[in-house]
Amino acid sequence: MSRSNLILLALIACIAALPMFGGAYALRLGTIACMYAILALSWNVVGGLAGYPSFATAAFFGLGAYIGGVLLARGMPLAAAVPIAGIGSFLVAALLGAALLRLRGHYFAIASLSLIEVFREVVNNATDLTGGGMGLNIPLSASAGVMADATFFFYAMWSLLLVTAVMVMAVSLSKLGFGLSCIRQNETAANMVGLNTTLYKSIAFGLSACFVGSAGGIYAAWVHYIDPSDVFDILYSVKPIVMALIGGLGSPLGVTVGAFVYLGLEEVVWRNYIQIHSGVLGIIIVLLLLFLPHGLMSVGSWRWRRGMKNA
Amino acid sequence: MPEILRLQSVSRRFGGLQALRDISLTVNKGEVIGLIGPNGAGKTTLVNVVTGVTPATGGAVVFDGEDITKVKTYRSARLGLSRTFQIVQPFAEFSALDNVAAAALFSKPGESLKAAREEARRHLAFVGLEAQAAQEAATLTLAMRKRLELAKALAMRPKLLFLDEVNAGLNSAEVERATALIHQLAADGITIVMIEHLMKVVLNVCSRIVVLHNGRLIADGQPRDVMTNPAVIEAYLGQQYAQRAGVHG
Amino acid sequence: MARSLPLYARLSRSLVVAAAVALSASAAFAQDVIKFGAPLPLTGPLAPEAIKQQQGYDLWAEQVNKAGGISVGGKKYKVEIVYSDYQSNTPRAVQATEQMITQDGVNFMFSPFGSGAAKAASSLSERYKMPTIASTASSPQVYDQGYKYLFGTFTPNDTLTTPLTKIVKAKAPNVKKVAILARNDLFPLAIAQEMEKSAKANGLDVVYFEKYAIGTLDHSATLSQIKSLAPQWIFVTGYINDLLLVRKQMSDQEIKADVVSMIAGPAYQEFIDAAGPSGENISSAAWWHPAAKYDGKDIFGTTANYVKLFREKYKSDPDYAQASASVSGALFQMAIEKAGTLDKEKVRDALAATDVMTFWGPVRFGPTGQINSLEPPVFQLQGGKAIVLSPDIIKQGEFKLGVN
Amino acid sequence: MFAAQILINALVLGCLYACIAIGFSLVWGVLNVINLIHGSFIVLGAYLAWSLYQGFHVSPWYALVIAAPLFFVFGYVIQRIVLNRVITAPVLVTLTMTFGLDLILNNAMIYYFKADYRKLTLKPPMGSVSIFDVVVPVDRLVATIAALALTGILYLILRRLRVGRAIVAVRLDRDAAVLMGVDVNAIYAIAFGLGTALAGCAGVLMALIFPISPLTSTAYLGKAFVVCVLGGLGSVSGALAGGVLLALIEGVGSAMFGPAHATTLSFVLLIVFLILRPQGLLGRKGFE
Amino acid sequence: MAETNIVELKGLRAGYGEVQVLWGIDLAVPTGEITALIGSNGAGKTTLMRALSGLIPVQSGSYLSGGVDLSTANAVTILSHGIVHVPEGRRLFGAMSIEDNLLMGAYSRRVSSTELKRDLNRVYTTFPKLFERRYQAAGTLSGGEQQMCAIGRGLMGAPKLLMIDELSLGLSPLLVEQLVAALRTLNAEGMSILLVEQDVITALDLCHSAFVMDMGRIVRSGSGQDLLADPIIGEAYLGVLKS
Repeated sequence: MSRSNLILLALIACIAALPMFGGAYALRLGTIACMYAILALSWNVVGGLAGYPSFATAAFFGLGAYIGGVLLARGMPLAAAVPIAGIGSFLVAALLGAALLRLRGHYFAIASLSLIEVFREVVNNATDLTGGGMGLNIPLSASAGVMADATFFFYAMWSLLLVTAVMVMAVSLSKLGFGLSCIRQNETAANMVGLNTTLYKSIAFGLSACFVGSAGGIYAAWVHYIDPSDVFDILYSVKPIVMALIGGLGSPLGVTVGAFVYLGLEEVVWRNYIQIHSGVLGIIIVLLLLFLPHGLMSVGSWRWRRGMKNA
Repeated sequence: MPEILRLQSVSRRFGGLQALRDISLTVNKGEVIGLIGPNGAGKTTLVNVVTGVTPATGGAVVFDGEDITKVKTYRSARLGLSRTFQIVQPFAEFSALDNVAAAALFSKPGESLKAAREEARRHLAFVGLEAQAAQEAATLTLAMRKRLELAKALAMRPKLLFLDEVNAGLNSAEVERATALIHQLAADGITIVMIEHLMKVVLNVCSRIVVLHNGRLIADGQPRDVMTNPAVIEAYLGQQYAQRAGVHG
Repeated sequence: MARSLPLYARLSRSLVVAAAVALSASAAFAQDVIKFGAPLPLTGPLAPEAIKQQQGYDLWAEQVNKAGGISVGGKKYKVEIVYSDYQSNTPRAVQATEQMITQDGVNFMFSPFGSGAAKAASSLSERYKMPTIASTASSPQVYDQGYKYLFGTFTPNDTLTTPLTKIVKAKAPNVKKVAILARNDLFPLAIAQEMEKSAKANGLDVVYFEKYAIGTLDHSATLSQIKSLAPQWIFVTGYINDLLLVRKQMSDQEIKADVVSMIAGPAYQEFIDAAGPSGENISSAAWWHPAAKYDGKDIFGTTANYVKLFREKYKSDPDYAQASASVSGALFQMAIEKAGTLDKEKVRDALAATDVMTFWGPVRFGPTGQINSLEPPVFQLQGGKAIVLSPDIIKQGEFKLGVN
Repeated sequence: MFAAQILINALVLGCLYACIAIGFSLVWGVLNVINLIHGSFIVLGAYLAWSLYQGFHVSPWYALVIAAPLFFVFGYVIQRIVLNRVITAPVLVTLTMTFGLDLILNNAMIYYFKADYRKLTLKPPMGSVSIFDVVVPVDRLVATIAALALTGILYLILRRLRVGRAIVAVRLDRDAAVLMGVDVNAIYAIAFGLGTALAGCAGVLMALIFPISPLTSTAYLGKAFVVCVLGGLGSVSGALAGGVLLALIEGVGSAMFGPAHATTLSFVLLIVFLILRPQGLLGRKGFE
Repeated sequence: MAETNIVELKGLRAGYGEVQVLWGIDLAVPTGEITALIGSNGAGKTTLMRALSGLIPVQSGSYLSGGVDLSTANAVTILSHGIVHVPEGRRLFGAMSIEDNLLMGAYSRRVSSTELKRDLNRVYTTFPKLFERRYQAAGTLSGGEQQMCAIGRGLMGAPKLLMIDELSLGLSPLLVEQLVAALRTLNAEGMSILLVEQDVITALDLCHSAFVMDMGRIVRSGSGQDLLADPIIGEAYLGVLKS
């Protein structure tokens, strides 16, 4: 276990103490932060480890939210609906991945971006199942009060973050991670040494979607109401990438820190610049890319920098 | 000798360019074959077609009794078909050890990363890179990267090994060292097909020479016979040289 | 530009005012201010709606503060509205709501825009026991969750489509076939479904019912198809841009019908301006219309007075969205004054007991909190103006047939 | 007759789609940058036309002439100052960069123009012409002709002018172009400027047809994406083919399956095209 | 004033990123002559040409042309000194017509259209085949025609020194002869030529003087005829016939 992985686990452990200090609003922010950290860490498996510029995060977030939401709305308990959302997302992603991951660079980016659109419209038109454009109402779990509810969903999301982080670390230490790293560095050579790149990429895509989808499932239960344009929002794809870029591509610690730093910045900007916050966000992105292209962690974990070249 | 590889009328076309025309060729177990020809003759394309990097547009490739014409690269690699690249293709961020370990790991299903690293050490030692095991591949010298490429290919326990210009860009001492390695591999019973520009290496190592020119196979036989074949001399060194060789010869 | 510049200037000024108030509020006068939270979709696809909401709230706050404030037990409190942008994104709306309740310490809340976001945020109001008025949520599902703290100023959607169908049925006996085209989005789709129901209930033949995707740029194929079906009534729902586009392409393709209805476009002055002559005879329905003649007991008094004040401030006529925002504020004001305290429980009870005439119309909340006392007007664009056709007490003209 | 009407609709709309996509395609083809600001540039062009018409009664035809140089300079400067610094970075970085720039431009437009919908309504309106029972709106027809003229001008620039040849050369073989003495950075900036100018002009034309709001930028961008992938990158004829194909898919698709499915269909087709024929209908073969 | 050498290199080093390929090249290309550069694959000939045309930076050493230091110059400046590179593999703009390719060759010269016409005609006179197909896409030409087009494109840059990488690669002997004849004519008209060629006899017969490269260094130089008899050529290149 490397030092940065230990730091990450320690960081996640510290976050668990949040309910002791913050009120409901702090817990909401904490839940959102955990959620985005899950998205960013999951994206990192495909984008950071395997070097494929995926914009499909929002597609699988929405898919998971809808699988979870539909099941919850039909009375399934959260503990069953979320794993099913995760597994469903995994299967859909792995199958699609086998076809999409043959594309490289720009073409892959666009195809993965288009997935959002396709999924949204499919959900939109499956009115009988999903409510279509009318959105989907998810019944409140027996409300035990503001704080109890907030704490429950915070810990639900936090646990998923922990599992995701452990998954990402396990992957990066495993044969799978080793293979993905080979693919990022040189896919031709990876094929040449007998690595089934299609299989590995599909698994990576599926794994990444699995945790994103699970997060979507928890999210659906948390907000009680989802509609297609909310959950299939391209920002769910872009923000994790920006977070990973802020933190430094590849390292799980960097990506997680990037997520927290980004959300902190966003909260500040959002509070202080109502009218122009998205512009300010744009300026931050542009400045970041111009002046800190390797992210905050670039000093600490220089090895990961090279990942950018093949990304 | 039993055959290990058979090409039947293999062709490859890139748009308007016919890179390989109707190549038929048999490689027997234990042979060391030199594949030569001027730049652009189609040698590397041939290797790419056999290894599945670029699919053939016509004909068939049979390896060890199995039709591998449409088999994916990673499958043929696991079948025992391995190669080095003319332009070395290391995993640049990996250490030399992990480069070789990757080859050992993925060529055999069920191999563990730990076991693969162990095995990789042996192959690194064989090519004389044990001292560089922990060094990042991108920082190795060209000669070292060429040897790394060889160690990678060996880690896959190949039945048939393609060497694509392993000596290009090396100095004479390095070439001698590489030649010695190839000799040793041949002695270990690995079938080798090598693309090589240095004729002294070809003549030193190979039992048979195959010549490509403009995508066609123009000669195939014993080194002596091939080297005095006027068609080869003309293709390889130019018409005038062929004439002069005729005058002198 | 001529229109937008002063508007922008006003908006930024009101923001400055709000900011200044916020600053001062945190200092000495904290007790003398009642804070209302209003999460708005200032950016993103719903941004045009946010501006209307903000105009409505601002107008009310300005009037109250001009009159000295809300009097609670003999003491005058100034009104301050805390805005926040939730980027047309429902989870953000919920987050903003919670932020306002817990961080900004608002006394009362306005719901975020539309039924979806209002519903999502309503559970927070319930948990925090925060009296909340939804000024733009019509869907009954928002209210029948058994919540005590949520109130709404829009009647259910069928109260728009039913009177419209009745008028068409009475005045246009030739209408047999109806084509319905709806934006695949919460409110437009819900309206379209109500329309389908009421058409069928009235014996009309619904020959076409389709949804179009959000962000559709071109309707020509759809309209060609509708044209080939030759319906006498074409009913389209969507937001202004959709409806403008559909109207433009209808005239491009020379599609004519006895009746063309659009919801919610014609209720908005922008639609009337942009559609120009092509808007003629398009019918619509909304929860309120400036032509209404109510004699309110609220701070605005008569409908005419409200329209006058609005014109003075914004140089344009108010529509139902702006008026609903204003009346929501006025309802809070009356409830607080009646309760004589800022206690949330008491104000909630006062709201629930509301039975008052306003410039918006008679206001009584049903057991679910949704208003049930309103009869929404049906109107038609005639000569570049919206003419009210029903209810009879505010009727301005007769229904005209034929849209070319 | 219904089929003929659908066909004519698609043909006209297809040319407009091509006009939306052509600048995007040029930038993608030459700079290898997926320019997410493109949609906002189009909207900005539409606002320019609207402002000139409402404020100064300048007809959109003159607005085209004003928009072209203005937007060219705008694009040129953005490329030189910002984009060029990351031009060699991987797709992730360039894409995120243009996303950030788009946030800025779009937010600026919302701030300045507000998010409500404007409409440029010509007085008097141009009406429609009908041949047999097939109706074609005149403004669309005129915009289509203008769009074709714009693409024609681009074609001529690329074919006939020295700088145009250099743009094509950089697209085909960057290194060889350097050997010819082409200043690649300057060509990048010029190509980006041209792409921006085309977006601005497209915006002026779209103002005649579609309601104007910063919020429509994503719709334009989406169309540009699909048209490029369907038709092939960086080619004028490809953009035309892609535009018409997309319009046909949407038209026929919405007639057959309902309008809600038309967009889905086009994006599914986009993915299928990407996988099976990433070079597009006319990609790589032609450059013009 | 006529310089004796159009290009003079002293201790020139260059490479790609961290990989050094050229290890101190000393070389002079005399004005008005044909100079050949020979050596095995990977000896660094192409890298040298790329350094000379400014495609890759010179790391150290001097690079003079007509007394001007070009070691830090970019491709555009070097072109303006009349040093034109016809790259290996021709690198034509395949989708552009022959004429457009030729016009690209003149890109860096800001000259009148009449002058361009005249230069075009000169190329067409040298290679009449190109004239016949001038509106055809260059990518559809045969190998020989492509090489003509590439040389023609180089000529459009009004070179003082024309550098050709792998003239005869993939061409039939007849075509090579035609090209060699064309080069002789151009040289007779005063153009200096630097030729990288793997057909050793062709190269050595054509050139006035030649340099042999190996491992990124110049290992021998001399007149073409001298080198033909030099055993080092056999070592480096022709080993085959000696065994």
